[in-house]
Amino acid sequence: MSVVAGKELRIVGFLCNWCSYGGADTAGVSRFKQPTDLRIIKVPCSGRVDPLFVVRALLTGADGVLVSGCHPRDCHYTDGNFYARRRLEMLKRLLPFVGIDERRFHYTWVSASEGQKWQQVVTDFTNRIHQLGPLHVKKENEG
Amino acid sequence: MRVGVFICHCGNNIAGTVDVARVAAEMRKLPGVVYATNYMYTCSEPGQEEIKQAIRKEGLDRIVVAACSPRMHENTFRKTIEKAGLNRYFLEMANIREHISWIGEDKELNTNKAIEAVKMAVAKVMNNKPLYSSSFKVNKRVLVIGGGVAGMQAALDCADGGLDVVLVEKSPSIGGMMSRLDKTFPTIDCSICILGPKMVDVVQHEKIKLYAYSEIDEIKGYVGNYQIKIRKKATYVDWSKCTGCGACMEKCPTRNAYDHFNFGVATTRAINIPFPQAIPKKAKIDPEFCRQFTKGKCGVCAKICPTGAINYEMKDEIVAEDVGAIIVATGYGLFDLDKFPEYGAGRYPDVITGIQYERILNASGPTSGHILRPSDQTEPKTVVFVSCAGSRDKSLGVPYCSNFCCMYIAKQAILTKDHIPDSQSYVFYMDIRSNGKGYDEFTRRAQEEYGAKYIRGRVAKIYPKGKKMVVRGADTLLGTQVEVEADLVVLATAVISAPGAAGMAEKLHISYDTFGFYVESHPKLRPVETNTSGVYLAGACQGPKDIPASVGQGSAAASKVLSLFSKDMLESDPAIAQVNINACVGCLKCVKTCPFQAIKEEVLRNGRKVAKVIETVCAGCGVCTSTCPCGAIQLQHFTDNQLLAEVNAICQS
Amino acid sequence: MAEKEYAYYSGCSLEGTAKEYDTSLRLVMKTLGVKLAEIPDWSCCGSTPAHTVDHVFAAALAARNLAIIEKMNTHTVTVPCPSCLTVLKKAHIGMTTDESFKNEVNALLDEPYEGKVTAKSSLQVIYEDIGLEAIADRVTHALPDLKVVAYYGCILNRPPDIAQFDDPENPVAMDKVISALGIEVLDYAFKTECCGAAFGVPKRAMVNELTHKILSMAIDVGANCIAVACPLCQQNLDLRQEQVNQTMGSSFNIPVLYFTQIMGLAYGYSPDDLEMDKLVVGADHLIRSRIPVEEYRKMKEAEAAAAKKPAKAKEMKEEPKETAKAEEN
Amino acid sequence: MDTINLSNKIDWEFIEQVKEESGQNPSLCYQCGNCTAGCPYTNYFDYPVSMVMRLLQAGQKDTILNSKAIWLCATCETCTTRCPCEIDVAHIMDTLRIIARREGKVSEKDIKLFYDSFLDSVKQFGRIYEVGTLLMYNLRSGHFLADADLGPKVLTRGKIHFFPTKIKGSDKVAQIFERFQKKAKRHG
Repeated sequence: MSVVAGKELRIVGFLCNWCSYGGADTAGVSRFKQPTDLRIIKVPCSGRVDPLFVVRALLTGADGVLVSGCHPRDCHYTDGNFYARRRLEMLKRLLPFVGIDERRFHYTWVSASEGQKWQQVVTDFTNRIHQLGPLHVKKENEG
Repeated sequence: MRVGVFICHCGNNIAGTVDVARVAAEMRKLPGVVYATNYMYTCSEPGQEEIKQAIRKEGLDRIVVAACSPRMHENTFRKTIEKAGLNRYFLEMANIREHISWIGEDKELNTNKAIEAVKMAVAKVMNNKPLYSSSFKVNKRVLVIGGGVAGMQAALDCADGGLDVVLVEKSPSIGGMMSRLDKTFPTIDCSICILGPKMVDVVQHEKIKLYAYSEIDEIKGYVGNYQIKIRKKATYVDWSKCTGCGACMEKCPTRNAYDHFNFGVATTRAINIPFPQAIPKKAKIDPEFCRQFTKGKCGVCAKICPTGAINYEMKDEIVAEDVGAIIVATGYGLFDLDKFPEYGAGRYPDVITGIQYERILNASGPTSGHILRPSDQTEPKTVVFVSCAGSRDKSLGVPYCSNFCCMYIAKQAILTKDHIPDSQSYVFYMDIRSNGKGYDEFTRRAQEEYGAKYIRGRVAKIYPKGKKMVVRGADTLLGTQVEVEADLVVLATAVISAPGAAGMAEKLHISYDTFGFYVESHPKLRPVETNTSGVYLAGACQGPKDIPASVGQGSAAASKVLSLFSKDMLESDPAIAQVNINACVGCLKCVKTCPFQAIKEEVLRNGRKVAKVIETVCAGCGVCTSTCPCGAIQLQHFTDNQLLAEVNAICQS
Repeated sequence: MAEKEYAYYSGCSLEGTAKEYDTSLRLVMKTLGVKLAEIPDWSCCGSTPAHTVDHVFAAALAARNLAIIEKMNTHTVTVPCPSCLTVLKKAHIGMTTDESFKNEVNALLDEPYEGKVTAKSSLQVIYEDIGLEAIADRVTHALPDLKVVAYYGCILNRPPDIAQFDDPENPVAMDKVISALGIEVLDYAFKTECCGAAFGVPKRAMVNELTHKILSMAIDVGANCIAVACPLCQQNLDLRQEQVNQTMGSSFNIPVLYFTQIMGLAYGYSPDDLEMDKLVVGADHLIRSRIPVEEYRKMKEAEAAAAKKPAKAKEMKEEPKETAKAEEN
Repeated sequence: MDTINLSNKIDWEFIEQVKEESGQNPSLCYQCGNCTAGCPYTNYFDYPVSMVMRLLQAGQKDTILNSKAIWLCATCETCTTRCPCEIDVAHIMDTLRIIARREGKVSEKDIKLFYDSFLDSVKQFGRIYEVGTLLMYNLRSGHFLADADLGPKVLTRGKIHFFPTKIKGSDKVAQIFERFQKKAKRHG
């Protein structure tokens, strides 16, 4: 059942604990409405996100993956997000080689106070994935 | 493995848009889940009791609580299961409130999303390992950054509580903004009269070590063990010899140095003591203006100084201090006139800021307390105050209220009438915000007793006409344009974050908002804590605040530090990186990427090189884990297995 | 200097009541090495009246011209009239930021506009693209009697998102251009106060009152000449000056020159070349003292030398003497 | 002023219409009065700009469309430039004029006539024919001698052409008018 067929697609989000997870909380506390497709996995820092997680998710059933961390220079761990940026930028270039549209992967920076920005990020990315359509057509027909 | 799942209704907060009973029912179908229930308020005492009983009755060994954000109650539930005999890391939370019930409108979609969120938590908790904290010693010294009223209060409270305090102030004197104010609302107390003694207390306290005219260069370490580098900026005066006699200042031939203390209302000498009550009362050379520096010759002060304290060769000096906690009290900044081209952008000398007017009102200010306008040093008979100059102005990037301007404008209107009985004040305002004790009565007094004319509307333009400044605004209550021919115009300019606030936050690893104000841990319940343990906030660095609120926060931050230091040992967070030496190939990529230099090379007895984590230094970011090519270094509680279990729970169902 | 080329959208006024703006601008641009390319068969931008009918319709009248310019060699158009400029820019910005608006507008046109044109006011071209240094380099004559205030009018710099030029509250481009000519410019608080614009015809009394304020302020700060960059402003301030005097009981007699006329004077063009005769309030008395810069410099040097001899060293006394001399001239 | 019954006299549709046609959100206005303070025409308006914004927030359609204010606005953009809430107030005024014109509610007949004369010239010749515009306006408005005092000043200085310049593509310009009118009719 996973996602509600026809209404939702499968989007996985990796959020750093200090900024973006807090930003998503702030959006919630402020009741900023968002599409429901996103499933959030909390990580301590966006630098913890192994590009392989992203590839694994996209290859096994996700239609889109979003990574969000602290703003550059505002990282709780000094520069964990710089490592994230470097790795994820590389990943973006590699995705087409495994047959995945790079637009299905997005990384961004949202701080704990930016509830409104979070709402925007989720809405825009979800819309983008819906425009691109499902990545795993076969599987969905089976399910 | 016996997982128990507890779904919270949170009253209607969750149950209103998520079918909690269905979530629980679905969870019972999951392999490994032996118990699932839903409850009105899981965080309440009976709610926690139910978890404990279920652990005992059902023999549960892993717990998932689906409720609010873990940032809210993870600690609560960790303690709960610990009391029932489980390791605290056998808990996972699914955030079905902030991330689901509050943001989605469709109950069907929300319920499905909640089911998945709990599934992910179940998948993760089944991969959790017990983790145990170790303890480490605390350095019971505290660093206070900023010597304004909030920082001073924090320093004094900590010192009175028996702690050694290091107080760092970037200006030549402590006292901050409050030392510049003339009187304080709503009592019209003399500001320096109530602050001065406190300043003396600070400098005389044997537990407080004061670094004035100094800045924080570097902060390293973690709660309990910080290493600080402080830059003592060159004053070109040996403060151990300077007696503050002021002879140098009197004889200095440079009379046009910018007067930072007076916000440029007057000029000062190139060597100066900022104000009579300055603490420390020591002279300092401003090399931007000093002829010895700009022209290479002068030396008057060196000749005149009776103690030979002048040293033109002085350099910045770096000193190290070790502390266990930090209180940040760096205060605020103010919009400058250049932000207001429609008000002349500083071209008109008789359009000034509120803080400049404080200096003009002040007895120790450049006009000795006589209100004289800057252009021609005459007494203004008509004074116009413009509130919200930049505040609540989205177009200038300040959508927020500056908090205390309404009050100080009322105070300045009252003082103007006191100084010049035949004067008339006009106040342009949008709303009067006077919500403190005795505050509203005070703004009424300004109007009722002191005859200040309050005009509801904004000012669109200020321009000179002869010797007058014409202030053109609106009276929205009358629905007309109004004009006042003023002698002096005072703008209540917006409160902004202190210059350099963002850079300081980056050194401290604390968060700041879009405006540069520091973010507290919880807006209601943890107002002086930050998300970095051991770092606390006080005063206007967190947002515009008046004196009582700043003082209150200074004391609050001090009490937090005192309670932190009430133990000799602190417990470390065990969620740090761990090396599996059997898998480590010794490439040491992790050593290079670790932002904290927490990994070092270790040579095993068989001569093999491997990575080793220094437990007390590791902060738990996990950059090493995603760097390691063979999965040998794993951040505990966020291992590859744990995170992939979550990915699989979403993608492969 | 390599020759710069711009499409030139003069607008209707510069064919009629503001002919002298057109003439002087062309001369100045020639001096500055700027080529103005005629826009074949341009039509009226629609101005304010079209904006009271419909947003799409108004944009279409403007976009017809943008579409023509798009087919020319240069895609940058310079527009002397602020009203035309705003209308053209609004149409351009509306069509390049909103796809459906663009389609609606293009549906009214024969040739669609794709959004490639950059419009700049003529003042902006002179100030930014040519620059103060080049402006000063071409000066041949000094105008020692002129005390100018620059009046920008309301929409040359407003709203900032559309105008994208200079400061909306205290613009300085015209001040700096005229200063670069060696002419005295006075600070003026009413640079952007509205003169009443096109209401001159239907709401004459109102315009007279507004114009009165602007003229009074110019006199108050000691100006003897107002520089403008807008045909409507010029018309309201100059043509209606006598109306103002009659209705408001004032006695203004202050010439209102296009800034390009002032530039032309500094570049040595004759008043006839610059069609100074088209001004209602004449400026002859101010121009009479015009003198080649070389001579002016020598004269000043002689004056300074003469002033120094009797009053030794004291700098303070030099100033009043100088101004006194200047007044004698 | 009469009591406005806010339960049933707020024209929500009108608020939505203005929102959509102008692309501006009137709810952003917090009534600071900066627009009124800076507006050169406040003294001539029946409702100052901030009050027009307030009337709009309150959905008072008739009062707004019948007001003189919306026609006396010269789009000088001072309000838009200074609005702390970043509302394009001048554009809202523009939109209100368009709606008023569409609904045949024009309180300032002279201004509309002047605009119409102007547009007629554009339609006929492709450009503005200043003498014709003025004459046409004078005829229609009944102000036969409006600005007659300026006539000699303008004419003796050769500032004005007696005969219109007709551009080659004037029919193309006229087509813009026609297409627009057709479209407007289609949409009722």
